[in-house]
Amino acid sequence: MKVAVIVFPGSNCEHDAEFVVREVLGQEAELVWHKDTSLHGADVVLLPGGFAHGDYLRTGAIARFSPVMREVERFARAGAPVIGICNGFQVLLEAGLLPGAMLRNRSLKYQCEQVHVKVEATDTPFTLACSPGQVIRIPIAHGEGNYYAEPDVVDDLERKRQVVFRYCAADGSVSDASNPNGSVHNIAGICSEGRNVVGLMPHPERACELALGSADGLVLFESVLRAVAESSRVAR
Amino acid sequence: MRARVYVTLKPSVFDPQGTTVADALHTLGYASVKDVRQGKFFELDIDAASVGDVRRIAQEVADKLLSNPVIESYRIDVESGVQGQAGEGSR
Amino acid sequence: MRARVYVTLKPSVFDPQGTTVADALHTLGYASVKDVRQGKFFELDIDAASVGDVRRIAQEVADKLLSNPVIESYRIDVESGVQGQAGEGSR
Amino acid sequence: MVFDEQLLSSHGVTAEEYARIVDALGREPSLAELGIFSVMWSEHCSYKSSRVHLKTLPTTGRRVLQGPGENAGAVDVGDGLAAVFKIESHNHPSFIEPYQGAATGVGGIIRDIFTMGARPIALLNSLRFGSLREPVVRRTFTGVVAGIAGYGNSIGIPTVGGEIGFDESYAGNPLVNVFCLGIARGDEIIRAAATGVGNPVYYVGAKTGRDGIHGATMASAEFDETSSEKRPAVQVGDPFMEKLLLEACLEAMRTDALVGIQDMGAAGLTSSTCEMGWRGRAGIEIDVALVPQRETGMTPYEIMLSESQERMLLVVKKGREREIEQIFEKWDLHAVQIGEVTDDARLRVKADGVVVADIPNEALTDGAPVYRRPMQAPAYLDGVRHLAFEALSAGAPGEVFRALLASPGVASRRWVYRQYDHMVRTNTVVVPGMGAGVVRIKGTVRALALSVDCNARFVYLDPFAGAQLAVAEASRNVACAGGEPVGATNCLNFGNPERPEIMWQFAQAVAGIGAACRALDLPITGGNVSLYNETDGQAVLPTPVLGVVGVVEDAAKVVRRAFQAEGDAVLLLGTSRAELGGSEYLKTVHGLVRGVPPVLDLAAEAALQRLLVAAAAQGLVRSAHDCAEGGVAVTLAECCFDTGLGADVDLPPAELPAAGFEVVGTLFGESASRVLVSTAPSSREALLDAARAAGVPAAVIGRVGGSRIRLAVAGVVVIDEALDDAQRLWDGALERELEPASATP
Ligand SMILES: Nc1ncnc2c1ncn2[C@@H]1O[C@H](COP(=O)(O)OP(=O)(O)O)[C@@H](O)[C@H]1O
Ligand SMILES: [Mg+2]
Repeated sequence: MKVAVIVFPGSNCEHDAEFVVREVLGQEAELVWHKDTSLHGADVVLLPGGFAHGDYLRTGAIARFSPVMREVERFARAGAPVIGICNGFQVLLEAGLLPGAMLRNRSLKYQCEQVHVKVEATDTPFTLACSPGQVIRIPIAHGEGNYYAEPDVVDDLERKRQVVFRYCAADGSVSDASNPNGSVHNIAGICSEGRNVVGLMPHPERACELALGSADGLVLFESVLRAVAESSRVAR
Repeated sequence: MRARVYVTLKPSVFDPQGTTVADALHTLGYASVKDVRQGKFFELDIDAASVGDVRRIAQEVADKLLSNPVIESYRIDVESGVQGQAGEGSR
Repeated sequence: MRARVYVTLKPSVFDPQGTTVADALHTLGYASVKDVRQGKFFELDIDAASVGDVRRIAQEVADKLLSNPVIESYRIDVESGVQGQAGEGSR
Repeated sequence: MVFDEQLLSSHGVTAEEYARIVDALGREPSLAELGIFSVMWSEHCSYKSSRVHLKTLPTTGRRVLQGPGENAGAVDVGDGLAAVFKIESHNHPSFIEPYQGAATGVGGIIRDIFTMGARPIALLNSLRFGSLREPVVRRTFTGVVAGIAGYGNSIGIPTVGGEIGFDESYAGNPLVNVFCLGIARGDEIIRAAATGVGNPVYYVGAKTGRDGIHGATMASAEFDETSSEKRPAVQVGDPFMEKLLLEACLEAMRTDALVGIQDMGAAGLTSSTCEMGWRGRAGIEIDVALVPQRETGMTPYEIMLSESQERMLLVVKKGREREIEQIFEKWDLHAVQIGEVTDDARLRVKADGVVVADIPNEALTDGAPVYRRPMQAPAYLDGVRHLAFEALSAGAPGEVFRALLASPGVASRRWVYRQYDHMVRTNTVVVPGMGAGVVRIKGTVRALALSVDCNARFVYLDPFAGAQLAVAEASRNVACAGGEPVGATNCLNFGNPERPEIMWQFAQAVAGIGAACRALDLPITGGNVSLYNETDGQAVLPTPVLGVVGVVEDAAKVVRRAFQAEGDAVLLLGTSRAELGGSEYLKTVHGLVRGVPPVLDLAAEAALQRLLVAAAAQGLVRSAHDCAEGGVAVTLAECCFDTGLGADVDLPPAELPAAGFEVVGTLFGESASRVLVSTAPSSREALLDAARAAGVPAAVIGRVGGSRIRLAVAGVVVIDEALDDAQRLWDGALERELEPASATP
């Protein structure tokens, strides 16, 4: 598997994602500069966390115009696996590859802490190795992760099971107390209608080694590794 | 010429910042301040021939970049004595 | 009544946000946008008898909470058909 | 004299110094030259009051790759890698504008690190504020924290630790000290020297504005009621620009087309040009007309003195310009040639070709004035050292315990560090709030333990002893995690050095640091001095903050502070002496800063730290936590909080300080060189043997387990708290102070 990690000016989690793919998973990763117009034959596209363009206007607002985003869109429309983590998720929202928008955390503060997240859909390339309802412990680190969409859009997401991750308590129960930022329906991550584009605010790449406190995030990477292997078997 | 683009959260969207400011004002004793909403604005110096051109460019830029139609609407003023016209951004 | 408080960085203070937006607009081909400065504004619903009172409250609140006099100045508009008067906040 | 006294004094230049300027130039200076001298000879840049004292610090050692004199120090941490680190203050700017002041402080220290060719991987900060009861202080506090977060989070460097202290003396003069550490290949450290006559000098980064003009001079004068009028345009940080600079500079450094590089920190273009020239024994000539400018009509004086942020000065090999320019272009930055290296060891500044300043570099750097300022022991010491126990009542242990847990000096810092991204870069092995921050070094099996510390009350009561205690504490924290302390940096925050009492405090503190560092074999590789921390003649507590770096040979063996398993034995290492002088107990319960600080036996401290490092390496301890503010009782509680394991301990009574104070003295006394460790029952004897062999007193005082914190003194239970209740008090205390509305009780 080869993962293209897109680097926007101001990205700051690109090396973390690259490290997991290369060192923990033993797969190929390539950093792709935002002005690049090719994805270098990657099987997976990963939009990492950070502060693209400083997040000065709105998170992800300027990054979506980067030349590489045209390729990412094409890749996504073709049904290939794309994941946006944190700032990467925000870019996918601004680019219209996923519905909705981000508001500031209801605390009005940046929050960096471990949270629990429930996997609500296992039929995406990034969650197919999860068990349904699996609770994983991974960190969040954001100031604007308060997911919002118009009520009818949210209903639609729920009906089409596009909510992939939901903030929950350690026992999997979902309530306002387990909602760190005010996201509607405790939404932590969603996927596209085609299910191949996934965005989430928590950072699975920060939770791939026990030495760092949790390896619960690794399952997302293992999932896509399996997804890629299966699709290439089908292709062959 | 100068155009100003005022961007606000749509009325249907909860504004945590405005609410926090309102709460703080109440704590400070300003009970008469009933509601606060916070927005941002951009002053654009635009090099164009006419007020119409300036407005057109400002509008394009507001649609494309300065506002996110999912959560925000905007209003444009062009500085020329003419009062700006309100309108929701759309793309 | 509604008062609007517009807060901007003082002209001498560097505005990295505005600069970044301007750069982005240039990349998008809007060469005619020469300069961008970003500010924020607050819409306050104030329960007071007169335009004068509303303005006084808005000004107090702007001084106390909404602006940082070290780097920002502000301007107040009261919505009442009357066009607001520009002026630097001062205490 | 062409300048009147008024102008000289507004530049902070004395008549005597003016005469020296004329002497150095062989003529009267131009206004631009006067400005250049004034910033370079300011306390902040010249270290004129502190230099003679700093010279006495130990700066060499087996691992030292770079001592003081460059933008940061560096020590060898194995595998051919160097840890490059330094601490810097941004006190005055943070008082004027807390958010931007703190943010630009972070930006500045990060530049100091990557200037050396190191990739920054960790930030820490040491903060001091007045009482949170005051609204102004709360605003400063929240602004500073938000500023540190805003900058560090955006640029993607984790904040892995720090410390916060409160005392009324900081109300009008908060302290904001920021520490940064980066990793470089030892043989690739880049020095900030200009060499090679004819080599082009480049400017890159943000455009120059009028912001921060005279920032260095401002940091060299005390505040009074007119300071707010003298405010220069506040510098605004642009972490996005800095991120681009960081990446572009590191990329440019990987080529061999770069000769030298320095950030434009205090005194901006002025200090970077003359210091680079001086270090390279060369001259630099620039034309300010070529400097990218944000504002119109800037004079050469203003351009040279501007302290706009996020700017770098580069010397590039002639003929290799395009290579470097292209790297910066890739990052949407424009490297602009503004001058070249000359052979005359002078700083020559032109404006559109006309020379406006022409000064020998030496006069601006090594030739700056050096003062041996008069010193005198402060009068306050006589009274303050006597502790009249007769007039106090000890208080009920349980109540004191709860009061301490909820006091701002002790309470959990979670409200603060939750706002810092402390995990980005995926190296953080021990997150903030757990003692020393620990980051692993990717590509090796090692990790680095980092701590910044100072108990300023101790320094106030005895500057020599207090500074030693600061060294010992920072170093001990690192050792608790299993890190061998290998290098230190310091940030010396004091009042007005023109007052003999302050200068005495300063000299005593530096002597104390030197003595402690020698005893612990801990070289000082750099630091920063911040003087004139006073408001209306009232100085802050003398606050020499120590930052210590320790190497953990095996990252898998890092020791945390929290108890790990039910049934483990709890041991207290070190000697308890019931020392209450300068304690959190006296401050919180009685509102007093009095007495003498705890005794420090440096040999015992060294033995303790060696034992901790060895025990960690051998896996003999499951947790270790240094006893500091609040004594054993608070330390024990903190060991219980993270994993929710209670403890039951029985302490032998410490010798009495005064009748009636035996119990609080035992529980809350702050004797130095003590560590609370836990160990598996199977390792207990081995640990006791190791302690005996090391000559470290060790006593089994209890066991881990249950859901209560139970402390007895000589068999009599004096504290018996539900762990949950204690934790709630401790967890929420800062939030209750800062956000009374939203805090849950
Ligand atoms: N307290 C100190 N202890 C040791 N070295 C110090 C101390 N203060 C300053 N130095 C060293 O003096 C040198 C001059 O500092 P410099 O980098 O010019 O100042 P700054 O970056 O703070 O403006 C640096 O190498 C610094 O490490
Ligand atoms: Mg420096």
